[in-house]
Amino acid sequence: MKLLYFAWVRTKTGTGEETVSPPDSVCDVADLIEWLKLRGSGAADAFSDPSLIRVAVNQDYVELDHPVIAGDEIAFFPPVTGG
Amino acid sequence: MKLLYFAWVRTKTGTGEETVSPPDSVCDVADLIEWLKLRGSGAADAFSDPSLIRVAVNQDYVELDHPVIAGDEIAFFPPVTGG
Amino acid sequence: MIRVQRKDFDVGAELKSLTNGNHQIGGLTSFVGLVRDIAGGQSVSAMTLEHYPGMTEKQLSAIEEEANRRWPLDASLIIHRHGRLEPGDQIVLVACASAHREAAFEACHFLIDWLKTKAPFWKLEGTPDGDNWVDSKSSDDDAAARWAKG
Amino acid sequence: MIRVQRKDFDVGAELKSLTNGNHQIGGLTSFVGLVRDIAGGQSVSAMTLEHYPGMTEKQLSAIEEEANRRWPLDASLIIHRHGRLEPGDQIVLVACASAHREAAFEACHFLIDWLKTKAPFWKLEGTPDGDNWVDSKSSDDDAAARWAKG
Repeated sequence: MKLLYFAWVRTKTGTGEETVSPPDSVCDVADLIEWLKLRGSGAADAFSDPSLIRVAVNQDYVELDHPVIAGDEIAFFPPVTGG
Repeated sequence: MKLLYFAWVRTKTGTGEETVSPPDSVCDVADLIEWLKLRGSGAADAFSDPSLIRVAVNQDYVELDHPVIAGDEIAFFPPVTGG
Repeated sequence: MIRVQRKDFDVGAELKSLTNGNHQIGGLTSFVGLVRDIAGGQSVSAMTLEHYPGMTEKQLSAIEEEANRRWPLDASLIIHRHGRLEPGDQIVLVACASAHREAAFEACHFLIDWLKTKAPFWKLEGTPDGDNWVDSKSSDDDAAARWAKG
Repeated sequence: MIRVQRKDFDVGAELKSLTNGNHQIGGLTSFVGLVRDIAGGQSVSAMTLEHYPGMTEKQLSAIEEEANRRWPLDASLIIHRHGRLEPGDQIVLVACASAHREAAFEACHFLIDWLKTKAPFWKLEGTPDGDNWVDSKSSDDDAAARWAKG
């Protein structure tokens, strides 16, 4: 699956985009975040307070219990501040 | 005093502007309207339903009990429809 | 600023000069009123706007001052045309600029609602059945009443 | 119509092309968002707008469709810029045209309120203390919540 990071989530993870293949035990967004936090200090920092993170799967907003599957485009970012 | 008429009040009275000198018994706008109605059929038609008429004295909206004196500019017109 | 004029106006140029150089402005809301080719089910070929010179300017200035008392505006503008107009022609431009968008939106909405019930303009519509003076709308009174202070 | 672009836009030309030739339109409401030179008491020298290409267009289209479902609009437009901007620069243009002014006002207000909480843009402000990511505002959430359907 393809992961995208924006704004300060991007600066904390240190990358804007990566492709990952998590184990089968990663079923939803919450699982994915926990798995990412174990992979490195940048992600652990970025996701330290999940309430600050918004998630989109395939460019639609989702909640933490949304399922994730191979081939998904999953984006993590702070609350938006456009307009 | 100077009288101004606009929109269909103007077309019914047949004039846009006139100068009048009503008797001393004409003290307020209501008196003035009654006096005007006696002067001619155009005014009688224009003022036949006073609820349809708006009045400004010296370019400010007023009610029918507003006093009128010599030198005033008094305008009669339908409810406005600008914008 | 208020202007009452016969000639057309350039919305882009007016808005640009309203905000130009003022970097405290975060939001600019504007409204343009246009002549429709249909009204009350009847086709309209032209519209003639009559007004009360002198009182118009006085009322528009009073409306604009009231908006500036109620909201923290950096700039405001009312341009209202009079004379003969055709469908598609611009009638009125109202614009308000402020640091924040809520003030700009509310003040602009207030200005057009109040203008509709306070500014001494009257519309004569040309239709296939002849010329008709447009009646005032109770919906306009209701819209203006929302802004009355309790 | 929605557009996401780096380059500036000409408000006058955009509004003109939105209403041009449609004589059913009686009112056109627009909002322009501009970069302020001060935010939260700090001076701002520049603002960089990051966005999520693809999702931005998808969300803006969804917001515009929702406005057209809720109000009888003849035309609507959202233009949002990204990239580096300076104080006084235009960020966003939202415009709605309708037969009547209430629909144009409400739809335009709805669009900017929803855009602020739904469109994936993030602002990086350049200040004397360095670059700061702008925090979302609870007032924006409150503004968007007004339009939630009960």
